[in-house]
Amino acid sequence: MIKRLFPMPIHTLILLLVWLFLNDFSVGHLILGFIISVGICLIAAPLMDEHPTVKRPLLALRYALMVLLDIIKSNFEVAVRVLSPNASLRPGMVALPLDLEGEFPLAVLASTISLTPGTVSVDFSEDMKWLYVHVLHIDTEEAVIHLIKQRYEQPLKEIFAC
Amino acid sequence: MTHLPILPVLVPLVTGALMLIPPFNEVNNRQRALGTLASLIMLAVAALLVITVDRDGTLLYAVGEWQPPFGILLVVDRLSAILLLLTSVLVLAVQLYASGGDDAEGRFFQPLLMFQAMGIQGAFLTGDIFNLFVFFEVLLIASYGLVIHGGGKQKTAANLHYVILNLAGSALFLIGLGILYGTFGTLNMADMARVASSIEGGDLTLAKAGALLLVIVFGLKSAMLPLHFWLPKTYAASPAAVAALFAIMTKVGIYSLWRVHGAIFGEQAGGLANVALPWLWPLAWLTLLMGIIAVLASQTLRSLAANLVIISVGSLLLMVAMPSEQTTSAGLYYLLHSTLATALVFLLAGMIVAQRGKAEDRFVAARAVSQPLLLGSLFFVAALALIGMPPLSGFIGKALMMKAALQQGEAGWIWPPLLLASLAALLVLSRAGSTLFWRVRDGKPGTAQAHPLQLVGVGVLLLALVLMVVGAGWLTDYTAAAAQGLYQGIDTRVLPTGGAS
Amino acid sequence: MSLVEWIASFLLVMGGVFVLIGAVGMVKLPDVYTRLHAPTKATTLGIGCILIASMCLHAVRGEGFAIQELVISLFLFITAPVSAYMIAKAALHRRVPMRDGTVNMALAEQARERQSPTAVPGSATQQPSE
Amino acid sequence: MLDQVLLGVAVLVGLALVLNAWRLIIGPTVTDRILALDTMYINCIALIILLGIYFDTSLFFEAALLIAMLGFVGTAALSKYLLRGDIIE
Amino acid sequence: MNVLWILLLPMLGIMAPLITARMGRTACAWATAIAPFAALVILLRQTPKIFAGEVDTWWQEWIPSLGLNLSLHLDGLAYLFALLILGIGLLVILYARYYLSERDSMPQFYASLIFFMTAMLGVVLSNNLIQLWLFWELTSISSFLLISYWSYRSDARKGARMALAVTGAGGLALLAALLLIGHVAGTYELREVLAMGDTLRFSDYYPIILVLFLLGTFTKSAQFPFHFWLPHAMAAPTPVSSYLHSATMVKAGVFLMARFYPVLADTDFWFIAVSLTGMATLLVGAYTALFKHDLKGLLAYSTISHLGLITLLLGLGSDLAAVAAVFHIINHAVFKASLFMAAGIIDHESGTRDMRKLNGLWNYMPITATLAMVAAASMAGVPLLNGFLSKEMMFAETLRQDTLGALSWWIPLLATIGGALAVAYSLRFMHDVFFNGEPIDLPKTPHEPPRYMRVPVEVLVVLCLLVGIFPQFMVGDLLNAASGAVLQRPVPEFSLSIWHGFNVPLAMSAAAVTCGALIYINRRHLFQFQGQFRELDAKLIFEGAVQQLVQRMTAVHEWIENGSLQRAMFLMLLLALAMMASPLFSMLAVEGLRPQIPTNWVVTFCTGLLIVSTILTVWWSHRRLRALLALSVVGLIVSIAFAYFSAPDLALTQLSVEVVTILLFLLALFFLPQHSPALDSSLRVIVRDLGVATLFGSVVGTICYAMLTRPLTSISDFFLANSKTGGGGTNVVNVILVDFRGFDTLGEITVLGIAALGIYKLLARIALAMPSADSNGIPWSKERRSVLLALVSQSLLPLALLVSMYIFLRGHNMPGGGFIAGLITAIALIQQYVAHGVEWMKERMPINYQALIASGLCIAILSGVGSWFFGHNFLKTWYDYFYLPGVGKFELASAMVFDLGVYLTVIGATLLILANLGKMTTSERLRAGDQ
Amino acid sequence: MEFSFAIAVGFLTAAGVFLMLRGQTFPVILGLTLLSYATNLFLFASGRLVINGAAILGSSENYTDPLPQALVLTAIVIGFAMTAFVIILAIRARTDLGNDQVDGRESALDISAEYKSRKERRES
Ligand code: NA
Ligand code: NA
Repeated sequence: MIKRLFPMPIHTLILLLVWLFLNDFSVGHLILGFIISVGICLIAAPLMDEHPTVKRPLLALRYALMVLLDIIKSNFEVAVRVLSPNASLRPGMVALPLDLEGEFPLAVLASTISLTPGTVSVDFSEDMKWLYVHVLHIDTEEAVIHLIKQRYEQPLKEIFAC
Repeated sequence: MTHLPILPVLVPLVTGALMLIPPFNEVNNRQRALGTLASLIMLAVAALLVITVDRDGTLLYAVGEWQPPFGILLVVDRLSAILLLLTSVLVLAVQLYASGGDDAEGRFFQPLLMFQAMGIQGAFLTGDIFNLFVFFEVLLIASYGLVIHGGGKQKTAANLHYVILNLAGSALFLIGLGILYGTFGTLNMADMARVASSIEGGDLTLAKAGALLLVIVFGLKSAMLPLHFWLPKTYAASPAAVAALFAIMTKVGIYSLWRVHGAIFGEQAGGLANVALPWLWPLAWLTLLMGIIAVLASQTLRSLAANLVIISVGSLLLMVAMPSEQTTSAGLYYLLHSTLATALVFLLAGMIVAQRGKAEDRFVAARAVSQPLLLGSLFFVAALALIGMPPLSGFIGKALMMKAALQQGEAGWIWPPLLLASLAALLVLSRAGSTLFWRVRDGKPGTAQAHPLQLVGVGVLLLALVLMVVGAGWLTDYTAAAAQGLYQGIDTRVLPTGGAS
Repeated sequence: MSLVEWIASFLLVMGGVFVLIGAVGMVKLPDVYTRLHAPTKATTLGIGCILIASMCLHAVRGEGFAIQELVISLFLFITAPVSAYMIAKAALHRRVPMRDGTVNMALAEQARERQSPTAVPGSATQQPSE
Repeated sequence: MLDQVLLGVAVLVGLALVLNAWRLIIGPTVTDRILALDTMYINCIALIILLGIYFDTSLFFEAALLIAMLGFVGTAALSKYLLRGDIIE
Repeated sequence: MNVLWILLLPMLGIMAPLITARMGRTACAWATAIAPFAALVILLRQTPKIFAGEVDTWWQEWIPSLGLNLSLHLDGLAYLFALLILGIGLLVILYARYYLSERDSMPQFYASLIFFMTAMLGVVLSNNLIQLWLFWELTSISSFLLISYWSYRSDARKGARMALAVTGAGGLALLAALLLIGHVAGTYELREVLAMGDTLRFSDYYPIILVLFLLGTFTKSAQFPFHFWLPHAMAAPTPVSSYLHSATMVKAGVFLMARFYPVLADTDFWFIAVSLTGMATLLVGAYTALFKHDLKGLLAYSTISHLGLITLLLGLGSDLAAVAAVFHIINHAVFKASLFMAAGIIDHESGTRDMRKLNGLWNYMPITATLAMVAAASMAGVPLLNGFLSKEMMFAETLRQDTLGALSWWIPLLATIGGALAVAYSLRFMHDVFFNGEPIDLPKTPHEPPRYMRVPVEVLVVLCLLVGIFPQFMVGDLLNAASGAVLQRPVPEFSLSIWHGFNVPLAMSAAAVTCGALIYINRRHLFQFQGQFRELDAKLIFEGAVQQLVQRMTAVHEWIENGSLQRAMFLMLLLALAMMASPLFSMLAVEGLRPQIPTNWVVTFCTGLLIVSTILTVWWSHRRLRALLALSVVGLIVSIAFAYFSAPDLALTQLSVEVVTILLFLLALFFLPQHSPALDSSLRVIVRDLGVATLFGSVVGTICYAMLTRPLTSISDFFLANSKTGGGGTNVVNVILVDFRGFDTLGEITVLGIAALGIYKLLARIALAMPSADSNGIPWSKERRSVLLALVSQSLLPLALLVSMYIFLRGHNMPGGGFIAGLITAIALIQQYVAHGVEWMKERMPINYQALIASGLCIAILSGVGSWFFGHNFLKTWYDYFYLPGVGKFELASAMVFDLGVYLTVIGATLLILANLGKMTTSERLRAGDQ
Repeated sequence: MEFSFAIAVGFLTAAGVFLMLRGQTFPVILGLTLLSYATNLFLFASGRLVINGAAILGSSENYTDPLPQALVLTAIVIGFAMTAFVIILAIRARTDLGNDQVDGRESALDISAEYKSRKERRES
């Protein structure tokens, strides 16, 4: 019953939170937001595929903050790259072997890569075992792969417990 | 009863919407019955409105109860009431005709018909110039959908031109409305008529430009030369029932010219008085001339009927171009007549095409129609009506217009084309009739029979034409009163004294 | 000017500069793949700065604690990588050439076909032959 | 002071818009142009937020929010068009 | 009142043959005859009153504003004509019973005949000008039906069409004339008009009235040069000819001239125009008749000639001439009807009408021959027959006129020549048919006709004799009454006797007979002479002329309407440009006095960007995807402009519409050709278009600037003042949309819904041509679903829906509303379609979008209709504030329900449009993709 | 500011008009879109330009004229419906008529080009 009424409890919660962000934190909006969030989830549920859920929320939060900082950091790097002469650039493609499994965790990984220092996810291989990444400036390929695997893939594996 | 004025919009809208959901969403007798019921209700409402308005004077209905000029005001005066009646007669005839099977040749015929009726009736009802734009768009988009009913290259090609020209027309309409709001500061037509005389200076120049742009817009709808190019193709390509319904589309343009350029930019409008006339006059005259040429050049019955529409438009535009109570009254009578008569011909053409095999309605020797006596007699009657020969109402309309022109001292300009137009119609229609029904190639006639409902639809139009003759005395008195009402304007007591503008 | 306004001003300038840098990168960088980096990062951050500034200012100006702008950032952070991903895919698909001297240029064709790389990455064979 | 800062930042963003437009014009590939358009959408968000600050109003928020949402839809569709031709299949 | 029945009975009688169609031919004929017979009885009962000079009238108001009333009168002239119409009509009915064959449709014939009879009676009985015209036209129409009775014959069709065209054209001229007469006279009642002769004759309109009037009458009465249609009307069955060309149809023109004699005659113009035309017709008709080998052809031209004679008499302008004209109308009707019937009998019994084959019929049908020869003698003007009398009167009158001055003697001379020709062709009719050796190659062996077929001829021939011998007794009173009606003043003394002593007219008659005989005897020379000239077939010439006209007009028409949209568009825009610009030339200063907003750098950037992207859109219009990108920038900047100029709602709407439009454009790009030439027209056309476009743009820009810089006082203060108090919302734009002008919005969402339906129709049974590769020849990617796109789109959906709810709910007070929210929801769903495909979506979200549209519309309508139950008008809104503990104050408004309708309609329409296009292509792609 | 606005409207109109006069459906639809931008801006201008005066009660001191905004909103929606229809109609026309010419027949230029190429093929 509860499962049928709240098919996506986490989503419902997030939506409620966003609703309160959008409006204000008042009792009225709490009630209204709750109704709307539940309603939306009921409508959207059939359109959602099953995904592995976050098993370790705290770790996820830490991961998010880390990515945020990386974004800021990466931006300064990119700014420097952009402003320095093109000749000093050494762009390149990297094929990243994946240990992570599941579409959703992989999507998060790919997004993270795109948002962080000098890398943009280009495409997965068909078997989802490789992620092609375009790098703005490659010093060594191994360093790039290592960094991504250590810094992002590993925590994601833990978060989604896979 | 107090809500009578809004029913011509609501009844078709609700019916159209109902026809999209079960149990009415399939093309079957249930949907058709609903359509007929709605058409009959519209007819009753329109008749009631005509009677009421003729007895009690203009009815006003403030939608949302907002006092005009702030809210949208529906105005049922004699002019709009009679046009509503005309529309509902036409819709009933077309609905019945199409229910004979033509509506099943594609989807959504019946709902689109209802929406089209809503658009037309809304345009006749509204007293607000922007709302007029909205209803124009409603009737246009519905007509876009209807033209392609049944499918086929010809329809697609014709529709493309029709749609694109009208979209450009809509853009001009909006620019015109922008200018008018930007100078008048109001949208209610009665209020605009009140404000018009006080506009001066640079605003006057701008307002003139806006008023003239609207001439283009209404001219496009009414197929005034050189904006008429869409008409022959579209009418000739459309399915019979749609073409018949379209007989009133041009009249919406004429009506708007009366409403806007007759009443707002009419005699009382100070610097804006009769601003459109110097343009309308020659264009109307040329339209009539073009109609004559086109009628003589017609090779099929449907294109002939379409070109006869241009003649009727030219005649009507001439009446518009000589604004007076007589010309308007005469024009109004002729408008009613020509709409019904053209619709009749289009419906007939549909039946002829269905029975004549590959030759369709081309003026060539071909196999005989399977119901020669029936269709032949109907054609004969319709042709008389179109030419303007007695005993059907055409001659009354023609004579009224000639008389009105004479009273305006313009007979020298107007009679020759009017008479020539009749002569051309006579020449071509007699040729057309004798070819279609008498020049029969050997071989067995087809077996296609007109559906009884199709005949009922035709009968409705015929009956209306006959009633127009029998009741011509009452009707011409009515049209005269309608014309008088148009130029008197709406009772300004309903408008706020002082007001915001 | 209050402290908040100073901070906001700083953030605004930062934001503006980052947005501009993103645009400069768009014009200056040599191929579409490198140009992808500029907007996905610089511009996103620039917007982020401006949004935070806006939040701060709205807060001080007494409209209460309005953090609506966070929702915009949320959207941007979720969508920017996908936009980049889609554009990159499209560029690969259309065989938009990479700048001469791009490392592992051959991988582009494999990425386009969505195959696994034919050789272990990082080996010398993958180095472009310059 | 804040107003001057705002105007200055707006000019920076405007300049960014012009640069992006330049990329849109010169291409050379259609992906460059799509990228430029996508970036212009984002620049416009910045512009609108600045406007909101300048006029001290939150009325522009929805517009910014919408651009953020819709710019993505546009870019995705354009890229999908390049990839598959048919965007809704 | 009696006069009404005379008209009404035949009118009702039209039904008789149709009702009795199945009862056999004789019954049908009898039934048909009842109504005219009854009418004739009523008419005859009026005789004493008519002869006493009384006029029976009947009046009923019909269309006062047109001056058209149902108004009938029966005076002497009307009586005479009614008598002829009904009397000869009855004889024709009897005759036709035997003439028509089994395969001819008798009811159709009789119905048309009675229709015609009614029309004719209407013409003569009308006491209202327009009503008269009405019946006049009906005679044209009904005669068309009669002439084309054998419609399978080409000559019948063409003859009928020609008759209709000529008489129809004349009818239009007559209408003009009658309207003018009514205008000048100030009344359309005939009897009142007849008393206003001087008013009309001295009116400025008189010449034009006369010309138009004579055009009408001359065409109807087959006067030269409009006579050509009449011989071709002979394609009709002979009963028709004998009716139309003796007593009725062609006499209508003569009747009308007689009718308007008091008001239009008695001027030199009348004399010249009418008498000379009559004379010319008399001669041309008589001369041509001589050469016709066809019996009916001879009679046809003889008819023309006699009509010319009557016209000549009316033209002479003297009262006695008018009397003679009336007399000849009677006589001609009697002898010509019998002659046609006789010709019909000959045709019927011998199978031909060719006088070269018909010889010596005296031996085969002596009675018919006798009858025909008596009638022909009357036609020739032989004494003791009626024709002689009126011809003598005519000769006498020609001697009395002097308008031509010294040349006046021409008229009697020419009249005598006409008389001689008449004698000649009458002789030919008699001698060539009944004597002159033995018949040649007749299809049938001739014999006497059935007994009753001859009766009508006998009656008429007896009348010829009786009138010829006892004129005063037979027609004296009738002639007096009719002439009195024509003249509208006392009839001058006239003497109807066979013998007036030896006088000039008698000499003229003698000369005519002598010369006629001489001409006939020496006809060989004349035939040889005439043989040099190619015989002109008026039918061919007329048909040719009509075809020429049609071809010319078709050429002109095709030249003007070449089916090019570009031309139509060009002309429309050019006209719009001219009309819009024309007032601007009188504008003193473009810039007005309204204070302007100072500009700044960012605005300049954006304006520049807008202009550049606009130009790029044009520049790249053949590089389609690029143009689309440029167009997107334009849309983006327009949205920003809306936001900047204080229109957040517009910005939101523009933005969301923009995206959906781009999606649609992309779909279009996929299915439209990928390449198009850089120059789609010649350089000249492009320069021309550029010129017009530039002018158009500058005019619109100028008007825009002029408008922007002028102050405006508008009704908007009301909205600002009443939005909160009256509409319960602080977003005035939204309150206008859902409340003040909610009706507009209702129309607007209807448009959207209809568009979706129309698009659905457009996509029915479409066979889409799908390119297998893009414009660069690169085959499309094989990957249907991109993981990242699919996932992110999925996760964004709830968020997007939340945003749409947010925008929907606050729309009444803040920027937003149902429309924008609906579009956002729709876009969010479309994004799922883009990311996952149609099949996937259809499985998981089986929504009937057209039902969604319908329910949206219904909700919107219901929110409006709801107010009826509270005694308010449609769309009258309601709102109120409520308080809930813990929640606080909140507002509920009926406008929100309306907005919900908008919301649902928008979703339904947008998705119906896009998802359906997707659905169409999916099946195609599955087939194409597998290859 | 008014001047810039008017210039922009003028440019949009001119571009729209020019494209409307083209012979293929796609440019014509582009032209219609540009023209509808122009008309929307023009209609909007009828309420005159006001900055920082959105017609949200309580948000500022001088409000802009809300009525033209409502009108433009209606016009945008209607324009959207019409554009959608005409785009699909263009697709339909292309399918039915075999080309994307507004008149359904290949333009004179195309025909002459085709003629030329056919001639060249014959000669080679
Ligand atoms: Na698809
Ligand atoms: Na002979």
